[in-house]
This record gives sequence, structure tokens and C-alpha cells, in this order.
Amino acid sequence: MEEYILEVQQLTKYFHINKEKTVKSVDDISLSIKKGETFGLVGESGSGKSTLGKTIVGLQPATSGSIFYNGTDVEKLDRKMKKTVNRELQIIFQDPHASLNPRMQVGDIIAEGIDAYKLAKGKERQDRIYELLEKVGLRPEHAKRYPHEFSGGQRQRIGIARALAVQPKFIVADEPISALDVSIQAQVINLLDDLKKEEGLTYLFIAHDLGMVKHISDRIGVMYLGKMMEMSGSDELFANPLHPYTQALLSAIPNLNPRAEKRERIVLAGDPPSPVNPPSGCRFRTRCPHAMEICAKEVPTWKEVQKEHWTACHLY
Amino acid sequence: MIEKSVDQSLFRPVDPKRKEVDPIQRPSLSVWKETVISIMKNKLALFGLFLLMVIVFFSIFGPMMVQFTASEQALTKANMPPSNEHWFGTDDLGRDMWARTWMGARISLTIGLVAALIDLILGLVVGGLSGYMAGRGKLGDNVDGFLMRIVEILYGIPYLLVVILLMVIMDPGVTTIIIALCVTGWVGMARIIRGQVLQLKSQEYVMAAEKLGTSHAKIITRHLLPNTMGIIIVNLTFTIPSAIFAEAFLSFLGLGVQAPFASWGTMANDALGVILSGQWWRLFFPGFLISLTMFAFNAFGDGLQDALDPRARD
Amino acid sequence: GCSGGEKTSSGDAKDAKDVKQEMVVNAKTEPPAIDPAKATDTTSGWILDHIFEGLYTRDKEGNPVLGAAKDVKISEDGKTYTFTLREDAKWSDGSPVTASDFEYAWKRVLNPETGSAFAFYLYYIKGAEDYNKGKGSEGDVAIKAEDDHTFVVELNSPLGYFDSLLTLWTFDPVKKDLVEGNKNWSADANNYVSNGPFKMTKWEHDNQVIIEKNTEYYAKDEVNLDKVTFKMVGEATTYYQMFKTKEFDLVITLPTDVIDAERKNDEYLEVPYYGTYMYMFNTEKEPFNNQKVRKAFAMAIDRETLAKNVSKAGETPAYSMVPLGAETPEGDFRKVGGDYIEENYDEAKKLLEEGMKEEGWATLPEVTLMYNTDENHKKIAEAVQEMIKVNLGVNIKLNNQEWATYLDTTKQHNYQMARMGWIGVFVDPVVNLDYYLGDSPNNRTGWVNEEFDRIMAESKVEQDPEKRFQLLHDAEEILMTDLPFMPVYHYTNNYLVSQNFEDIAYYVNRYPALKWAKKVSQ
Amino acid sequence: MSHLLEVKNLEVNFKTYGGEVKAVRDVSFHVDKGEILAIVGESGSGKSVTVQSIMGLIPTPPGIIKGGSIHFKGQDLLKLSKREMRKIKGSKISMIFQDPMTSLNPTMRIGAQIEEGLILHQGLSKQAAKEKAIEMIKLVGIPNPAERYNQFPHEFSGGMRQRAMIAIALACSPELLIADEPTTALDVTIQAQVLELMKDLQNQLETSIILITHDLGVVAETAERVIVMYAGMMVESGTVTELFENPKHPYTWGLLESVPKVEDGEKQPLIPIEGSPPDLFSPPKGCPFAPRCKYAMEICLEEVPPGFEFNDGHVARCWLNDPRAPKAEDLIAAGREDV
Amino acid sequence: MYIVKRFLTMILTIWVIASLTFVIMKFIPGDPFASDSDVLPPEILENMRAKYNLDKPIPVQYVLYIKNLAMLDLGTSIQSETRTVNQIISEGFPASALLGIQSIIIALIFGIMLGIIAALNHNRFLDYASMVIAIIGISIPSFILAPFLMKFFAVDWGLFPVASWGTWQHSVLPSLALATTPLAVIARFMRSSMLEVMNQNYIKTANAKGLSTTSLVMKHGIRNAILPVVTFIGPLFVSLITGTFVIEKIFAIPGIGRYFVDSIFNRDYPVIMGTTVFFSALLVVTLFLIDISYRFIDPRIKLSSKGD
Ligand SMILES: Nc1ncnc2c1ncn2[C@@H]1O[C@H](COP(=O)(O)OP(=O)(O)OP(=O)(O)O)[C@@H](O)[C@H]1O
Ligand SMILES: Nc1ncnc2c1ncn2[C@@H]1O[C@H](COP(=O)(O)OP(=O)(O)OP(=O)(O)O)[C@@H](O)[C@H]1O
Ligand SMILES: [Mg+2]
Ligand SMILES: [Mg+2]
Repeated sequence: MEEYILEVQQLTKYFHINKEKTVKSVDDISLSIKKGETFGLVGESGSGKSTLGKTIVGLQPATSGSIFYNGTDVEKLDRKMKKTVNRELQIIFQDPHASLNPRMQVGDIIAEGIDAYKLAKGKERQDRIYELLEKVGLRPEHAKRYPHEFSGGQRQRIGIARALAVQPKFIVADEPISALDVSIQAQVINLLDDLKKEEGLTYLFIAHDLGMVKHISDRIGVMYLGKMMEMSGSDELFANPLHPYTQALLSAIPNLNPRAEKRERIVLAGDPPSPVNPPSGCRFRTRCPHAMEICAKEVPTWKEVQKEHWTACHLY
Repeated sequence: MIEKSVDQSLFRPVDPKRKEVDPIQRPSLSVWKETVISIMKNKLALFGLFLLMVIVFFSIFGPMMVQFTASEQALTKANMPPSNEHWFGTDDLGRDMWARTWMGARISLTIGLVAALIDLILGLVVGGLSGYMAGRGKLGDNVDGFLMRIVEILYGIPYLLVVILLMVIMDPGVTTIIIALCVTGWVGMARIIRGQVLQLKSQEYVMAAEKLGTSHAKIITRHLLPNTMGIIIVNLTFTIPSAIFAEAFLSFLGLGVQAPFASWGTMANDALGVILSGQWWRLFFPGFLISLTMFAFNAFGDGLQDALDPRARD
Repeated sequence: GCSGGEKTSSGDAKDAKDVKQEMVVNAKTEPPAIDPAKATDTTSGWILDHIFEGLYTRDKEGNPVLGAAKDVKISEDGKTYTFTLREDAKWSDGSPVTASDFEYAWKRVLNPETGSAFAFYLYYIKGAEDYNKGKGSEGDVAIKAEDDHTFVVELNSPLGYFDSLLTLWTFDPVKKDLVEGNKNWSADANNYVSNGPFKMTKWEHDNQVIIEKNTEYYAKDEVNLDKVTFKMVGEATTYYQMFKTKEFDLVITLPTDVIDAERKNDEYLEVPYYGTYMYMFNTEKEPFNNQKVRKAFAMAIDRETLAKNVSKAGETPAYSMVPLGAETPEGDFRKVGGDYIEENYDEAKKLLEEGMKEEGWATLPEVTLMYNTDENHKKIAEAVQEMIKVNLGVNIKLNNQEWATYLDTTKQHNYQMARMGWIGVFVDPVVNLDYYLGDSPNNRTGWVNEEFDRIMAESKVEQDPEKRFQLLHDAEEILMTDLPFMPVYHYTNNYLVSQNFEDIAYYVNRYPALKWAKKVSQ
Repeated sequence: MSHLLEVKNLEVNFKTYGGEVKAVRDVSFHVDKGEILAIVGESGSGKSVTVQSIMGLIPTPPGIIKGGSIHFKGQDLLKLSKREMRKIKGSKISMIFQDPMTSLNPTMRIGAQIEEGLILHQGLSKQAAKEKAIEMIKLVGIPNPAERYNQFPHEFSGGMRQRAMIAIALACSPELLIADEPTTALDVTIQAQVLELMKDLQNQLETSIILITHDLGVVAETAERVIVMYAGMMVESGTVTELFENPKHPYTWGLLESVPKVEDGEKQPLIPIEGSPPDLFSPPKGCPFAPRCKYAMEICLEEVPPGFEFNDGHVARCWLNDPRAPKAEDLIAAGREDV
Repeated sequence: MYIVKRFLTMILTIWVIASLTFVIMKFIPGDPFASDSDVLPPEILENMRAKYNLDKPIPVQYVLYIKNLAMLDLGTSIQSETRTVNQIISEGFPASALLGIQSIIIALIFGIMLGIIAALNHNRFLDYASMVIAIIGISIPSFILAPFLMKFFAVDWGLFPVASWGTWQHSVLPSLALATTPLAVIARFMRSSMLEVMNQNYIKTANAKGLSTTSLVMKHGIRNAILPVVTFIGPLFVSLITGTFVIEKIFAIPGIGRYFVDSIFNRDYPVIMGTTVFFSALLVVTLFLIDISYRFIDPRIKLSSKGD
């Protein structure tokens, strides 16, 4: 038996907009992440990736379903354990601007978790801050500055440093690199990779940049409209995408070579449906080039089509 | 295309050590020091501070500068306009207005400041807690609901009745006045702060802090309150004049300092009739000093607000 | 005949001068009750005095004269009064005023269910007290309408000032069917019926009461004004300015700050007011348990200066209890009695020393002077505080309380020295001196002097005016020797009255009577 | 020939407590009608500041435009009055902001925010504006446009907000569209859609676009010319093909190397540029990239390199291109062999 | 459900206020029938006390009161015994409300304007000028300002009547006197939060649309900055529409404000209770509406855990 650091079972998260309307942001999703693994999560924007991430780290209560951390249901932890788990599960926020308090110096922002868990004090604390700043490609002098004095990318790095400060075991990285330039992206990715090796970190890595996702992830999940569509090892997914949505996604990756023949792109027909009343049956069917009758009637089951390669599609 | 001639010898790989740019940075300062420096750079704030010091100076030494005491009456010399003898004129009982005004400053300033301070503390605690807890599960809703109901109740009970009650159970004096001012003074502040906190706590940085295990108290004090500072400062600057006038009202009712001592508020209150009789100095000096104090506090408050906001520093 | 009369009177006015006979005066506060049985305050009384008329009313000088009654017979023993009503006395709806209206009205006052506060003014009448206190029956009250025009009252004992008493509004008649027909009749200006020179036509609460000439009034020819508006403006500064902008024709009590300036004005008027402003001493508490200390205090203030420079409204310094204004056969009671206190600071200091020695005090126990919350009281108290400090070398403290609390505190004798004022409802020294009777609820000083009480009791049954007043002088002498209080000044009312009006009657214990008032120019 | 937009020697500083941040230093470029110009570069290198100067959105204070000129259709935007500028903003030039979370008014419905410009510049009626707004929401690929029209920003996902921003910017069909990282928050399918949309605009309406992005793939697929910025300076510029195939600046090399290739079979560690960018309070006297440059020479630390021109308007600011530079080609070759 | 619950809480709050007021009222010394003149014989007093149930033990009085209150019967004034408290309120409230609404409107319009002008001209002349105006407004309370207004506008220039009530002219000066302090406060609040808001990114977005400063402020600024003002005017609004003792007294306005104070001085128990209950009912409802309005002003605000 492999050891899962995190297991999510049939997790749903609904937002009630008003009496009649409910956004099913995350709908019945199960996944397990092994210790030391990086799980990439991609998908349509608005498909519930951030919501899933936030729910996993406990920023929002789940509507239903359960989350197991190291085998125990996080709901059933005692106070002390809860605190530990809370520390070990961290998140890097998607929005580098809104997630930094404009009135705090960067050093203090980074040290917030250190202070909260009393991990270090005085000189040690300062060294920690400098170390973290350098780790994420900032300079120690930046500790005394305020967030508004940084560019978007620099702010994102502050957010990463802040999450790292509490020595987490599991990090939900919600598009941690999207605001960074490629060279810094590479730095950050390498950094995350190093941390993973050195400290045995596990990531849930949410991103749109499939290249990066592929590079960093061991396994990848593809979400669409609150549902998991496909999940497999990353190379396998790129080499052999099963689900039509995944196929479309991969075909849309821009190519670095300006002279390259434009690849045949699978252009998705129709508009993305609303998560308020998603299509019946398979949620992707309205835009699926291979849609069949059954797709409207039945929700496709989540099945292991090939070894370690799961998908929910009536084609298989 | 290279206009400037450069030394050919420079075109050689650089010694790696030379690459270490000396980090000439802007001075790194603690938040506190930065704030102080920022205030020091703010002319308006400094001016406010200076005015305050002047007022405090005179309230200490002012009464000693004249031969009259604040209570000495000369009924035949009542209502004299300002002159060499009486710099601020005399009041309707022939007392020296200069001495009285600066004696009054002691009472009014003390009461204004203490009341503002207590309002601030109570307002912060209740407003901060209430706003923070609202929407945080059942317990949170209940805490918020409970505190807000208390606020409503305090608003609702006739204040005068409370004052009379205090009058019955306590001896008149500064302490009683301060207690009377604090019974309800803070509720406005609490509600304002609650409103601000409600608005702020949906910010992602609050979520982030929470995730990092920051304690509730720290989230309130480090994230929420600093970001409502502007409004708090503004509100605080109102507390002072309203406390000064409330003191006058309460003293008039018999709760506070008794004659012959007078505060600015009581002096202004007693002098309302001068609108008809034209003895302007009796209303003008206490009134002007209240305004001046206000101005000083506001100027300082504005400066402070800018100083506390890193984005507004320059 | 009545309608004819009406035409001539209004016609006359128009022919004589083309000025609208209207007047706007300031009543200061909302009258709590425009109902003779219930009113207890000056504002209600002022309006009631204009719209009702009792058996007695006042002439221009304020002396009691017969009103709705045209004749009165007093029995030998001075106890039974038989009134004959005027045939032409009418209600404002035209119906005649009868003796039974009086009987009804008086018994209504006494009826415990009415809850009339002034019912005790009728206790001089036989059986009245028992009935009002629920111990006797209505039938035993000696008030009787013999026929439509004959009204008989029997008193417990003779009363020297019964005529004055009857000018009080509590003794005004009310119309039975009106009162019984509508529980709220007195608040309903549209259907209001009264028998005085005016009738009420409008009552906007907290804003104004309008009274108009009562064309059914028997002496309507004496009445010149067609309409009087009583506005309710409480702030002195405000109504003073409204007078200045001619929004008022008459205002009472000027703001202190303007009195000096207005005194030169022709529109300014000062009228003594039958009352005394004083500081009561608590004779049960140190240091005022000592008469010498009390006297020392009484001698240590400068009343002349207080009146002239502090309160300023033209008050007369008071050296006694009874104010000016009570006529006696020998002249004004006050003038005959003279002053009882002499201001002498050295003497005062000496007395204080002696008093302290008597009590064995090395230092005088701390004194707090209490007054009820009010700007003028505060000012006077501050001046007195300073005077006592300078003249007597004693530092006293001041303390004030809001009125209702203050009354309670003083009632509990929970003070050392406290301000009080007393105004006679009618003008007779008895009213003033009764204040310090041992069993008077007003006497909060703890001072009980049997001699004083005895002399006062004697004076009440004394039929001979000369002897009666002598007794009262004797009583005042005792009071002013023991000094359970120190008088400060006798009140004065000051008015600003538009020069356009003539024939306003000013009384010493009432607001001005407008019955005869006349507007002579626009 | 006159360009649609021509920026010359732009200098922008920020006065902050502690000194002046030299955010943009001597930046010159132009955009022609119907052209897509991409700006790439280090984060914090002044891309956003540069484009915001065009829109007159630099907050003053603390910002000051120290020098330079910005000519749009012959007019110097920096010299226009506020009123004249308002006519251009939102109608002729519009902008998509980088930060979708905070760039939308949280208390205003999305629809209203899109309509605003339409009503202002095109004088549409409320109804017409609403229709157009819904159409725009649909155009940028947000499902249920009619419903979304009435929602508030916080009810949108990050990508949806970004698309709403795009809808706002495109609503008035501007002549010049400045897109500051418009697709950063979008998944690739939507990104493709949005880029398609922008290209359509470019083709049909001859809209010119300045596209800021970190995704070199996007640059390669969409833009015609590209500018590379570093530490407030333009370090290299040229046509996309030139620049990608024949980069002349070590920073550009670094950028290109950092990108993971989807096609890569075996996973290799990415090659980032070591070190961090200089502090803009006191930028180095010489080439700002020198401290991180593998090939730095003495001169690089002393003198700011001038622009060396190559074919097709390809310009690189690097001393390596100086004829005096020793074995420049070798160095480059050596450098590239490292990969 | 939420509304029903809130409604019940409101009732509860009012009940607590009423009960506490009742207790304090009974605790403080003083007697509605006491006066310095003509102290009444005890039997008469008893008669009168009986009329108002004051002869009964206090708990009984309390129960009776709450019972009547539940039937919305507030009793009869002791002071003006022909008037029921309901009458007093219904006759006095319109004048007070008119005055209050007028002054709130003045305060809001000019206060917001002043605050915005100050914020847009941060640390420049207009900012300082508006601060000085605000300071004058705050440090000159209505009871000082009122006589001045009267002196100049009515007596010296004859523009408005001095005092009293009736025509709209009568309401001008008292409204002005009432409005100044809130105006100044609103201006300061508005300035402060406007400064914050104008720094936000979405203002940049709006600016990029080419909006004029006016529409920038009107459409994007005010709503985001108004929250503190809304919080502030809530209780203020209630206290203004239920009348202010001082202004009603100075201007002789037949509102109910004076009853809040006078009834206490007179120990007119039914009026004390009636005005308090009326006031707190209005207050509780207004505060509730303000809480609700938070959500409308800023849709992100979440007041109860229910919503999601
Ligand atoms: N208001 C400001 N005050 C001080 N410095 C500022 C301000 N705005 C921007 N800067 C500075 O200007 C520089 C350029 O910032 P800019 O936002 O243009 O970077 P960018 O190239 O857009 O980066 P990113 O790709 O991360 O968005 C940064 O170093 C930043 O610190
Ligand atoms: N607080 C909220 N209230 C209402 N709806 C919400 C809320 N938060 C998220 N949603 C909705 O939930 C859905 C999923 O949002 P989420 O932010 O998880 O998407 P995402 O996959 O992270 O997208 P992106 O890649 O664009 O960030 C969206 O339809 C969004 O509108
Ligand atoms: Mg997201
Ligand atoms: Mg940027």
C-alpha cells in the first residue's frame, strides 16, 4: 500500500448565490496524493480548481465529502492536531496583490507564520526571513519594504516565501507562477522541486501553463466545470490524452517556435456552460466533438481505462 | 554608432567578485521609526503637534502669568472687554477670562483625551471582535449579535436617565464625568470599526493570515485594525470635541467639576447669551480654543493617517 | 340683544382705529392642562384666567372683585357665604352659567377620582377634606346650589382671605354636559366652552394656544382684543429675538445678558413678583444646627450687589420672608415689618467664631451649597460662594442636581444649605409664612418652632385684620430670629411689551391680564 | 513614416520614501497600425509602468514622467490636457489590466462596468449598451452572459474576471489595445480563444496591440515584433522570428532557455537565470544585467551599452555586440553549448 | 427565516431596553407629582398615584406596563394628562422627522461633496480648506450655532422667522443648525475612505475607460467609500428624526425631541417609557436596515454564516 498524504473523497463545494441558484464549484471529486508527489491540476478557468484547493487546506468548509490527511479525517482531529495539520497544509494564493496586507512590511508578512507558530525569534527569525527571501529570488533588503513597492511577480514570490515559512508538508500552489516571467518561473519551479526533494514536500500544483505543469508534476488531474475529467501520470497524459477535453487542452498549447507550422488545434464548439445548471450527463458534452446520445443521459463513470490512467468519458 | 570612445581594455571578462553589486539600498527601518520619520516630514502633522504643545504649555503656565486667579470675582468689573489688565476680558462675575480659560483647558483637555482613549479602547475591542466574528459560524454570529445588541441597548436607553442614575450613585467629579462619557461614547466607534472590519475581512490577506495560523487577536490587530486606521483616527478626532461639550452638559447637570472651576465647554455654555449682549470675548476665547484644539488634532490625525499608510508616504 | 351688542362692539373698534385687535404673547411652555380642576401651573393658569371667570375675579390692580357672582352675603360667624350669580353670566355657547355649574365644578375638584392636585385649596369648606380623602361622602360637602342663581358655601372656620382664594382657577365653573360628554374635553379646542372674557379656539400642542373674544361674555364691551395667541417658546434668547422681530407683542423674563441694555427701553417693564429666593439651612446638620452660624452666613452676603450685578432682573434684596405687595390696613406688610437682617461682615465673622466656640469646632465643618440645575441659580451660587469666602473666610463647595432629584434630596434633608424659591399663589403673608410651619411639607429645614406654629394658627382664625397682621408680623420676627433660611431676594418679573398696547394689567403673582388690553397702533 | 504610436526615450520615476525608483529608463519603441507588439521581461522590469504611462495612468505623485514623448497618431499624449486625454482613453486606446482581482470595482455589477465605456464614448442607449455588454461577455467566453451580466466580480473566478476585463477593454473597439498579461489567469483553451479574439480584432479592425506576457509561446504565436525589458530598460527588440532565432542579448538567451519544452522527453531541471534583478533605487552604473551575466566584461559594469542594430530593426543593448568585444561569437557559442 | 429571527431579536432588544429603562427610571429619586410649590397632602397624592398604577408594587407595575406595551398602549402622560403618549408621539414626530430628514439630506449632500473635494485634492489647498470648514462644523455644536443663525439670518437680515413652526421657512434655520456637525463628520469620514479608494486598482481601470473625474467619483468612488458614512448616519438618523432636544427647544419646534428629555426631568414615567420604546424601535429597525444595506453597498460583505 502506498502512503497517501492526502485523500479527498467525494468532495463537493457549493456556493449559494441566492435562494434558487447554487454554483456547484466542486462536484463530487475524489483524489489521493502520495507523499512527496506533485499533483498537477489543470482545467478551464472557473472549473473549481481554486475552490478545490481552498477547501482542501480548510479555508472554506466543504459542502460534503471528507478530506483525510495522513489517513485521518481532518474534521475529526483534536485541537492540537488540527493546529499542526493547519500549519502543514499551506496555500500559495492565486492573486499576489490581494493576498498581501498593504500596511505590513514584507519581512513581517513572511514572518507571520513563524510568529504564529513561534518557530523562531529575534536574530533567528530575521535570518529565516532573509533566507526565505533569497530562496524565492528576492533580496534581504526587501524585507523592510511594503507590498505596493513590488511588481506582480515579486509579490507572488513574497506569497511563496510566506507559505514556506511555516515548514509545510503539503502545499496547494494556486497558480504560483502565472504572474512571473519565465526565468523566475524556472527559478520558482526549481525551488519548489528542490524543496520537494529536500523536505519531502507534496504539492497540489494548479496552473494553466501546461508546459510547467508537465514539467513539475508526477500526476495530473484535468478539471472541467467542477468535475474531474481525467487523471494520470503526467507523461502519460501528454502522450496519450483520453478525454476529448484534455485533447483540446493540449492542442491549444502555444508553440515557442514562431516559424513552426501552426498545429492543428481542436477548437471547442459552443460556450462554456454555467456551473449554476451544468449540462445533464457528461458536463463536457455540449462542447465535445465526440458527443453521443448517452452523454446527455448518463454521467460517465470514473474508470481506470489504463493502468493509473483514469477518466470519466463514455468513449471508454 | 558608438559615439563615445571607450577604453578597449574594458572589453574583457569581468572578475566574478566585481559582479557583487554593493547593495546601496534605501535605509531599512522598522515600521515604528518609519512612521515617526514620516510624521516628522509631514508639515501639517507637525503643525498640529506644535499647536497642541502650545495649548498644553499655556494650560500649565497660562494661569500663572496673570495676577488674578480663576475664581476671583470683581462684580463691579464684570463683562470687561480684553484689555491690558485682563487679556481675555472678564466674565459676567468679573473673573479674569485668561486665567479661567487656561484653567479650563486643563479640565477640557484631560477629559477630551481620556474619553477619547477609553472610547478607542472599548470601541476597538467591541467593534473589532464583533466585525471579525460576524459570519464565522454559529458562535461567531452569536458573538456579533450579542455585542451589537448591547450596542443597540446602550443606544436605546435614554442617556439622561443614566446620567441621573450616576448622579445619584456617585459623587460629582472628573471620574464621574469620564464614566458618564464612557457609558455610551464608545458605541459609535465600535459600530464604525465593525463596519470597516466587515468590509476588510473578506480580503485575501486576512484569509492568508488565518491559514498561517495567525491568532484571531493578531489578525485583528495586525491586519484589520491598521487598515481601518484612517477611519479610526477621523472618528477619534470627533470624540474629543464631543467629549468636551458633553462634559459641559454633564457638569451643568451637576455631574462634573463644580464652580468656581470651569471647563471650556461650561464657559462656552454659560456665554451663549453674549450673542445678544455683544460681549464676544466670553464666547470667543473658549470657543476658539476648542476649535484650535480640534484643528490641531485633525491636522495631526491627518498626518498620522498618511504616515501610517505606506502607500501614501513620500 | 346679544348679537346687537356684538355688532356695536366690533364696529366701534373698527371705527375708532383700523388696527387689528390681535396680540401674540409668549406662554413659554405647553400648558399641561387647560382644565380648572387639574391645572397647577402658571401657564395653564394664565390661559384659564382669561377664558374662565370664577365667583371672584380681579380688577386692574389685582384686588379680588366679584365676577360671575353679583352679590355675596357672609354670615355672622364668617363661615357661610351665599353668592348670587349674575343673570347675564353666560357660557360661550350662549347658555347661562348657573349655581349648579359651580357646585358641579367644585365637587368635581373634590372627587377623588378626578385626582385634582389643588383639591386641598377647597379643604376650608366643610366636609371637603373628608370627601376628597375618601373618608366622607359627596353629600356631606357644604357646597350647594340653592337655585339657579344662589350658591351657598359653608367653611370649617372663618377665613380672612377667602375672596383672594376664590380668584384661583380651581374655583372656576365648568359645564357639566361638556365635561361628562367627552373625557378629553379640555384638550378639544373646537368644542371648548368657557365663561370668561375669551374662549379657546385652537390648541396646537407645543406650539400655540389661541383664544378669541367671547361674544357671550357679559362684560364683552370691556374686552378689546379679538384674538390672543399664546406661543410656547421656552428659550429666553429665542423669544427675546422674536420680540425684536415683532413676532411677539409681550414676553416675560428676559435673558439676563440683555437686561442692562433693555432697561433704558420704553418697552421694558419690571413688576415685583410675590415670592422669595432663599437658601434653606438644614438645622439638623452641622454646621447649621447653630443659629449663630446661620446668622453669620445670612449676614455675610451682599444682596444689593447680587441683585444688581448678578441676577440683574431688578429684584429687591430680601431681608425677610414676606415680599412686598401684601396690603394691610397699616400699609404694605413688608414696609411695616421692615428688615430683619443687617449685612455686616465683621459682625458675621464674630458670630461665626462664637458659633464655632459654642459647638466646640476648631474648624468649621465643610459646607456644600446645593442648588437645582439652572444657569441663574448657578451664577448666584457662584457669587455667593465667593462672597462667603471673601467676607466670612469660609470656603464652601457647590453642588447641583436636576430638579426632581433635588426635590427628593432636600425632602430627605440630605443637604446643608440649599436654594429654594417660594411664590404666593395669592397675595397674603400667610402663604409665605406657612412655608416654615413645623408640619409643612415644604419645610425641609428640620426647624420646628412651636411658638411660631401657634401664632400662625391663631392668625388664621383671627377675624380682625389688624390683629391678624400683627400676629403675622410676630411670627415673621420669630422666623427671622431663628433663621432656618437666609433670604436672598424677592422676585421681580420683567417684561418687554410692545408700545402698541395699552391697558394691560400687571399683577404681583400672576402673569399680565389681557382682558382690558387694547391695541392702539399697528 | 509615421507610426500609430511612438514612444521615445521614456523615463519614469517613482518618488518613494527612501529615494526615487527609476522604473523606466530610456525606453523607445513604436507600434504600427494593425501590428501586435509583445513586451516580455523580468517581472518588475517596468513593463506595466511603460504602458500605463501611455494611458496617463501613472499616479502623480509618486510617479513622475521624467522625460521622453509618447506620440499617438502624431499627438504627444504627454502634452494633452486631461480632457483631451479622456477622449482617447477607453475609446482609441484601451487597456486590459494585469491584476484582475483588484482591477474590477467590487461594488459594481460586471455588466455596468462593461457598459460604462460604451455609453460614454459611443453614446449608446442603456438598452443598446446592455445588449452590447452581454455580447462582449459572450465574446470573451464567459458562459451564461445574461446572468453573469448581473453578477459582482467576487462571484467570478480569476479567469472569468480577467475575461471581464478584456470585455471592458474591447467594448469600444479601440485602435490600440494595451493588454497587460491578459491571459495569465486563463487556461490554454480560453487563452487560445482570447488570443484568437485579439487577432481577429487586429485583422478586421486593424487594431494595434501591445501585448505584455510572460508566456513566450504566446509571443511566438501572436506577435510580430517583441521587446525584451530588463530593470527598466529595453535590452533587446526585433521581429519575433529574428529574436527567437537569433537573440543577441544574454538575458534573452536566459529567458528562452528557461522555458520547459512540452515535447521534451526526459525531465531535466529548468535553467533559470541565477541571481536577482537589481534594485531600481540605484541601478548599476553599467548594464543592469551585468551582475547576473555569465559573459559580463569590465565595460559592462562601467557603461550602459548602446543599442546595436542588426537587420530587420533588431536592436540589442549588449556590449558583446561591440566589434571590440573579444571573441563575441565564441562566447555566445560557448554560452549556448552549456544548454 | 433570517428575517423572522432578526425580527424576534429586535423585539427582544426593545424589550431589554424597555426593561432596563424601567428599572433605572424607578431607581432614580424623584416623583412625578413632586414640586416645590403646594406640596400636596398625601391622600391627594395617593389618588393621583393610583390613577397611574404607581401605588402598586414595582414588579406589578412592570408587568402591567409590558402588558399594555404589547398591545401598543403606551399610556397617558402624567404631565399633560389629557394626552396619551401615542398622541404625543404622533403629533410630535412629523415635525421632528421633517427636520431630521432635511438636515440629514443637507449633511449628506454637502458632507460627501466636501469630503470628496478634500480627498481629490489631497494635501493641497482645497483639502486644508475643507478640513478647516469641517473643524469649525465639529467644534461649533448646534446649540452654539443656532443662536448665531437666529441673530444673523432672522433678526439682522430678516430672511427667515426666528423660531416657531408652521411654514417651510421655519424649518430652514433649525435644519442648518442640526446639519453642520454631521456634515463635518461625514466630510471627514468621506475624505478618509475616499483617499483609500482612490488608490485602488479599479479606479485605474475606470480611469482607463476615459471617465471624467466626476463620473469616476460618482460611479466608482462613492459607493466603495460610503460604508463608514452609512454606519455613522444610522444612529444619527434615528436621533435626528426623533428630534433633538436642544434644537427643538431653541427654535420652539413642536417635535418629540423635547419629550425625551423633559419627560425624564418631570419623571413623567409613561412618556419616558413611551419615547424610549419608540426610539429604540426605530433605532433597532434602522440599524438592521443598515446592516442589510452593507450587503447592498458592498456585495462581498457577509453578515451571517447562513449565506453560503
Ligand atoms: N507606485 C509605485 N511606487 C513605487 N514603485 C513602483 C510603483 N509602481 C511600480 N513601481 C516599481 O516600478 C517597477 C516596475 O514595475 P512594473 O509594475 O512596471 O513591473 P512589470 O514589468 O509590469 O512586472 P510584472 O511582470 O511583475 O507585472 C517595479 O520595480 C516596482 O517596484
Ligand atoms: N465566493 C463565491 N461565491 C460565489 N461563487 C463563487 C465563489 N467563489 C467561487 N465561485 C464560483 O465557483 C466557480 C469556481 O471558481 P474557482 O475560483 O474555483 O475557479 P478556478 O478553477 O480557480 O478558475 P481560475 O483558473 O479562473 O482561477 C466559479 O464559477 C465561480 O464563479
Ligand atoms: Mg483560481
Ligand atoms: Mg506588470
